[in-house]
Amino acid sequence: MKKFSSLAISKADELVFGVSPNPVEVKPGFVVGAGETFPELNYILPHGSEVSHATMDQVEHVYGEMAKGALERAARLGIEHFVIEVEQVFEMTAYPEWGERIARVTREAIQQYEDKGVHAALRMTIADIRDRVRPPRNRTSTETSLVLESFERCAPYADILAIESTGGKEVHDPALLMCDSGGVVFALGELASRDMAFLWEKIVSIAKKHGKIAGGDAACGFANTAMQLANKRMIPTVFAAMVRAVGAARSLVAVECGATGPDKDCAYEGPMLKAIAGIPIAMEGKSAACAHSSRIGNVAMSCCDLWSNESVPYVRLFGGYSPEVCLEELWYDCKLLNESRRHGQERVLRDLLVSSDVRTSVEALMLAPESVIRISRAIISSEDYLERALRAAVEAIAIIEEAVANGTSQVPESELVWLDQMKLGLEPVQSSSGKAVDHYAAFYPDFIPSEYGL
Amino acid sequence: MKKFSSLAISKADELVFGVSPNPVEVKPGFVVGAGETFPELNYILPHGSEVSHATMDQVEHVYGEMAKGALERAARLGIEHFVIEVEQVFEMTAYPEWGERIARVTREAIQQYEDKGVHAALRMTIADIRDRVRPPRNRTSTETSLVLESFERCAPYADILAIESTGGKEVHDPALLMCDSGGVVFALGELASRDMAFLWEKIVSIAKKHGKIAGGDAACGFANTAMQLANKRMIPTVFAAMVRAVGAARSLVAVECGATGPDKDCAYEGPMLKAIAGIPIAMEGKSAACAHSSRIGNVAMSCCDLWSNESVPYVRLFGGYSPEVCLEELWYDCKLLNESRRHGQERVLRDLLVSSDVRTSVEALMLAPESVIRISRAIISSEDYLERALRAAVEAIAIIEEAVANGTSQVPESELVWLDQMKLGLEPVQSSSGKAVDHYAAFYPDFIPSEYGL
Amino acid sequence: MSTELLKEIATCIERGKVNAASPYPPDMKGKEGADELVKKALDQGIPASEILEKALIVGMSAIGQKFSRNEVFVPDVLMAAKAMQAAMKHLRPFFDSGEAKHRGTFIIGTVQGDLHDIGKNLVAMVIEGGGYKVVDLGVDVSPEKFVDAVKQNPGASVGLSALLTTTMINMEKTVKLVKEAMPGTKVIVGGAPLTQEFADKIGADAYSPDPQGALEFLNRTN
Amino acid sequence: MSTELLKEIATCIERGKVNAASPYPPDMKGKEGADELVKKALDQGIPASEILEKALIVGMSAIGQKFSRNEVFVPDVLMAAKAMQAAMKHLRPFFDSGEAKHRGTFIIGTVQGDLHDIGKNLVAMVIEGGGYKVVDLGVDVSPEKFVDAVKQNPGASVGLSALLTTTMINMEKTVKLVKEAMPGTKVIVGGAPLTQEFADKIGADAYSPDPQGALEFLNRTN
Ligand code: B12
Ligand code: B12
Repeated sequence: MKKFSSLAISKADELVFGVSPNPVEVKPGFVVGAGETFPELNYILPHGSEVSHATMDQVEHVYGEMAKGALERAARLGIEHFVIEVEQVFEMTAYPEWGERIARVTREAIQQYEDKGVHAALRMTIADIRDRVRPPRNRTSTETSLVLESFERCAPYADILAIESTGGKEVHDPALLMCDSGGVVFALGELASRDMAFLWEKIVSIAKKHGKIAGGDAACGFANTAMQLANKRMIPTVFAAMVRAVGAARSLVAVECGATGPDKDCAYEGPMLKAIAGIPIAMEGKSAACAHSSRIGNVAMSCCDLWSNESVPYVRLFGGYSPEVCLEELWYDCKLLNESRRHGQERVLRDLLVSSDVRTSVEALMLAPESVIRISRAIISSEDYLERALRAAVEAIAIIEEAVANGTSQVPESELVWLDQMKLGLEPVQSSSGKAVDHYAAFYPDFIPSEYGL
Repeated sequence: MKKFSSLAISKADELVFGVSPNPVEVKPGFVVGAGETFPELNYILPHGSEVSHATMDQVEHVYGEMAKGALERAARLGIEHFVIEVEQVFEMTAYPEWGERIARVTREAIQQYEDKGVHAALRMTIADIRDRVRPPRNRTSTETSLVLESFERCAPYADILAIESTGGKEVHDPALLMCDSGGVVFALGELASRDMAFLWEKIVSIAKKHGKIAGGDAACGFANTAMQLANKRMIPTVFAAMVRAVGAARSLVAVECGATGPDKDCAYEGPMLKAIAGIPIAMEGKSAACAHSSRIGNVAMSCCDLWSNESVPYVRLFGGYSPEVCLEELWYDCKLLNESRRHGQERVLRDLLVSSDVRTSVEALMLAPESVIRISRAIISSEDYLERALRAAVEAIAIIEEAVANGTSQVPESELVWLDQMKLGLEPVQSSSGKAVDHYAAFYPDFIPSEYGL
Repeated sequence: MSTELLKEIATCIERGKVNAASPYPPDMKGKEGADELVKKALDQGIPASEILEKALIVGMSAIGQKFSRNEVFVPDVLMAAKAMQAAMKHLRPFFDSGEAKHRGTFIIGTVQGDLHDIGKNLVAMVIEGGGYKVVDLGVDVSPEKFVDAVKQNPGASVGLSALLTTTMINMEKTVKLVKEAMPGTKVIVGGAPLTQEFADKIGADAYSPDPQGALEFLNRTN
Repeated sequence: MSTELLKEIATCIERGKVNAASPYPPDMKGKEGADELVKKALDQGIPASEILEKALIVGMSAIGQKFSRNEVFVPDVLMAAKAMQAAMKHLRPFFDSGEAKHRGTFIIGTVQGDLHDIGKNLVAMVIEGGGYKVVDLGVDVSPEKFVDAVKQNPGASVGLSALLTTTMINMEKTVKLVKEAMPGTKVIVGGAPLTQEFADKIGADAYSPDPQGALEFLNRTN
């Protein structure tokens, strides 16, 4: 397996929206990362919908309507290229034929609009249902084969394949609530990374077989969860910021297995992947406020190649149904980004996007170009999964401490004590990897080492 | 009554978001137009709600919840200043005590958050229900007194008073559908302007009595309607663009009567009012996609002082209820604008916002700073209501023709013929005002001249 | 040649050329319009029914189709309707009843409490263009007024429009009363905040986001 | 002095100082924790009930209040809970039953098809901290499992969590079956996509957007 030892983008100045060193043609004529930023639209059934044998016809119909509404808006506004992401819900993966029906109906809608000048690409994101078994049997459960079957069945209709895999979550969840930094590093660096290596080798080969693109795998259940908890003031934002950096070390594994991007939007570790591997990335921020509140709404836009709304339930608004509305908003954001590039002002705009958030948020600070390069450098300084996750954590804490010292990012008083706690918490992973397993197996008994090849 | 004979902003370069020559302190310590742009949030009952005696308790409760949700989000994100706009629905004006209850419950919510560092101002926009009678009796109907009573009752709880008055609509609606440019000029220049003079003298004196701010009166039922119709390809966009310019001539009347801004968001003629009278303005654009689609989502931001979402029904999204979500989005937009000013880059950003829309839309072109100055100059070149509306129309058509000739804005083939039609259509108003009345009274018999003092 | 003349009339209808005096469309200025040409056709002995079918309907449906394809705008259709009216003035005496050619009757109005009527007017126009008699009750129409209209026009279908989330609710009562007063009456609802679900919920027979949908519904059910 | 010692214990609980070996919190490193001090207090003859009320509950509610005011974070509360457990180990033998002090029983789980449990776990923690016995059924819990648990814990209240719009719907069935099996059982629902309206619709007794609301509801109804 390929490991990265140098950065594709080594200067902060070169980390900008719309361009990545290794652009990807997601469908003929639609290239991501080659100079333009495009919307990525994600929508989901209305609140309270049921997905079952009894309702599948209706569910399929609604998915068709959602796609067509968005495509019609695109035709009206003159949006030539965008990505539709269908993020499967649980049942669609558990019954792979249901997931296939949704993929098909979406593809059909897309095809109807090709000759109206709208060329949309479809990202199918399979749900990781392996976590349904507790403790999860990530390699040996029926769920594992259902996940892989879902990839197989959806591939023919999709352009991009993706997942947000959950390996390591059984350790990460309690570690997060305890703000146990070592536990987080272990969960992401050791468990999640190993699990992704297992899974992504298979996903990439399915994608290859069907001539489709293996996109990526964001640490949503980890970094995004941390952000949600920090938003609700359940955990300190300094901790959530660190989790994001560590998540990057984990998510790189997909690329090492052959994923080419565009990376998934959901965990904001994309910028590190772009810096390390040069792949184009999807990001979400202010225009994903429909899906969650954040402190990184602008900075998240600063180096995206696809700009996403994460997820909106299908509801009627005055301006149309929610997917159309979200698409229009994303498109305006992209128009501004693209226009700045046309005028050679992209760096000015990028810097404004960055600085408008960084001053008041260390979570935003993690995504500032300089931080991204530093964390990326820390990650590639080791080939060992656990070690590189650890180095990402250490670097993140260092960046935060410097910013606090310089006053460049504000941190609430109540959080300052946590920086020391976080450093203390890393001790158990600072020893060798083998010992770490024993240590955490004692602490978080709810994981099965053999399911991680340990 | 004051008439403007010179421009407060005469150079396109000085027309920028966040600053206006005559800033307004909307509540102590909260000044609009003095360097910062703030969100203006507007929300409304969920689809299918009923406002009646039976439901008023529940309606009031929901309004309280909507305000509190938004204020809570503001507290979390650290949004110190924003405007809440409550746009009354019909029944709240028809039963002024209902409107008063809504104003009161909103004011109470705002007060609860003062010591959490959130200082929100309340704009109460009274519904213009005079139009309920057909043909409307704008001066003599019971509805007229209900509208004024509503202002009186809401003033104690509001910071800013506003309305979107409908005088002239009975002529404007059919003229719009016929794309009768002369009819539009007559409806807005003669009828609407006279009606606003009648109405705004009274609104300003109510505001003065209560020590509140008389905001403004956007040509929503005219220019916004035209845009909606153009979006649906019912009328040409070149026609809708012209209506916007003419609307500015109408809406200036509120300022002449003593309104100080911030102007209302809904019809996008604010930039002309800012240029002519130097008042701060609210604008809406891409982040109002929830309320309607547009082709001016970015350019609309280029000189706003308040940035609004127009209107969102109360629905639950993953990221919280819709008002909170909209507030967060608006705030991120404002952060970017304000950050650019901090770095002296506001003109760069403004120009990007402008050019990203103008290329593909003549409706956007009307809001480009150069166009705004030209139209504003045309308006102040006459003191006669009808004549200045006519000059605005002529200037707008000239601007479009030039842009088409230079290729700076694209216009669909099918619309080009309409530019000549529009010029032809102006003939009847090019003769003297008295004759115009007779001409249009014959053509659009559904208005009562005496209700306009004619 | 009568086919030539009928073609010319169809063009006048499609282009909205009312009469010789009308300045619209500019490129036909001074030429004869629907008014003069229909009279001429009758004088030449072409049967009224042939003029209607081979000229008027041809012209109207041409413009209608262009409108559906977004090639022309509402004013174009309105002008065509005016030309149509001018033409019908001459033909009407030849039919037993002015209504004989109607495919059915459509009662439309904006519901109580709601004053938005642009959308409703467009629907009315398209339905009329589609060959139906339209009874437009205007805005702020109480359920009772709808009931009266239904009683006066047995067999008519009903269209309700609402643009406000606070007036949508008045549709429910209207649908109920109309169906009680005249069971079997088909009711279609529309307006920006409406949805198919809402239509189902309140017991309407159909929902359409646009006038075309309403016309198709009427054509299916009449 | 016994008051001094009780204060010290309260501080250990509040600060999450489990025992002498624990490195948390760093500024108390090496000092004795809840474990040692409670033992000492018992040795000094302070009655178990007094230790519980004047030290443990005092410490827990201090941290609980700080958490409500956003002054501390979940890990602080979790550490306090651990210190509490260490202390209770010594006190439990002195009470007739470990449950004697419970204000009631709360059964909680994430509904069928849904694996999100972070929110549910937080609710469980706060309710436990509030003095209730918590029966946590985990994730992906079928309606039948909830019914079994209710039967095994008569008088218990039930909390349902759902994070997916596609699993919310499973709440309805669960509420129905639970109420059939054990009429009078109070059910509270929560999770990001839920609303009061939805809760009303499916016949739940309450909805709360946060754990505090759930605790208040239990306090009101138990
Ligand atoms: C973390 C997370 C995950 C983790 C779950 C980890 C875990 N152990 O719980 C993982 C990665 C496994 C995951 C998986 C999936 N997820 Co997920 N996930 C999230 C995320 C990012 C955060 C949720 C969270 O923990 N929030 C923090 C906690 C503290 O908040 P909370 O749960 O709301 O709880 C609070 C209150 O609601 C309340 N509460 C909660 N329960 C109860 C109960 C009672 C009785 C009461 C009174 C109160 C109460 O109190 C809590 C504390 O204040 C959300 C995003 C979001 N914006 O919420 C998506 C989200 C919920 N997930 C989503 C999706 C789609 C999925 C997947 C289908 C993704 C996929 N394609 O694989 C799978 C589904 C798996 C399944 N069947 O359940 C969507 C849901 C969309 C939808 N239609 O429903 C969301 C909204 C993300 C998105 N796309 O926008 N997810
Ligand atoms: C124009 C307009 C007005 C004009 C109305 C002029 C007129 N004669 O109709 C004026 C200024 C008077 C006005 C007044 C008000 N309005 Co108004 N208005 C609008 C606006 C800008 C455009 C509506 C429009 O004409 N669209 C164009 C037409 C062609 O589209 P349409 O009506 O949807 O119709 C199409 C379809 O829906 C369908 N259709 C329509 N009816 C039917 C019927 C059938 C049977 C079928 C099959 C199909 C069908 O076909 C049509 C053609 O495709 C909208 C904004 C918006 N985004 O829609 C606000 C809007 C509808 N108004 C709004 C409000 C709040 C009001 C006021 C209360 C404002 C105030 N504070 O005074 C008053 C209420 C007066 C009242 N009681 O009705 C809100 C509604 C919010 C809510 N909760 O409901 C909106 C959404 C604006 C906003 N704030 O976001 N308004």
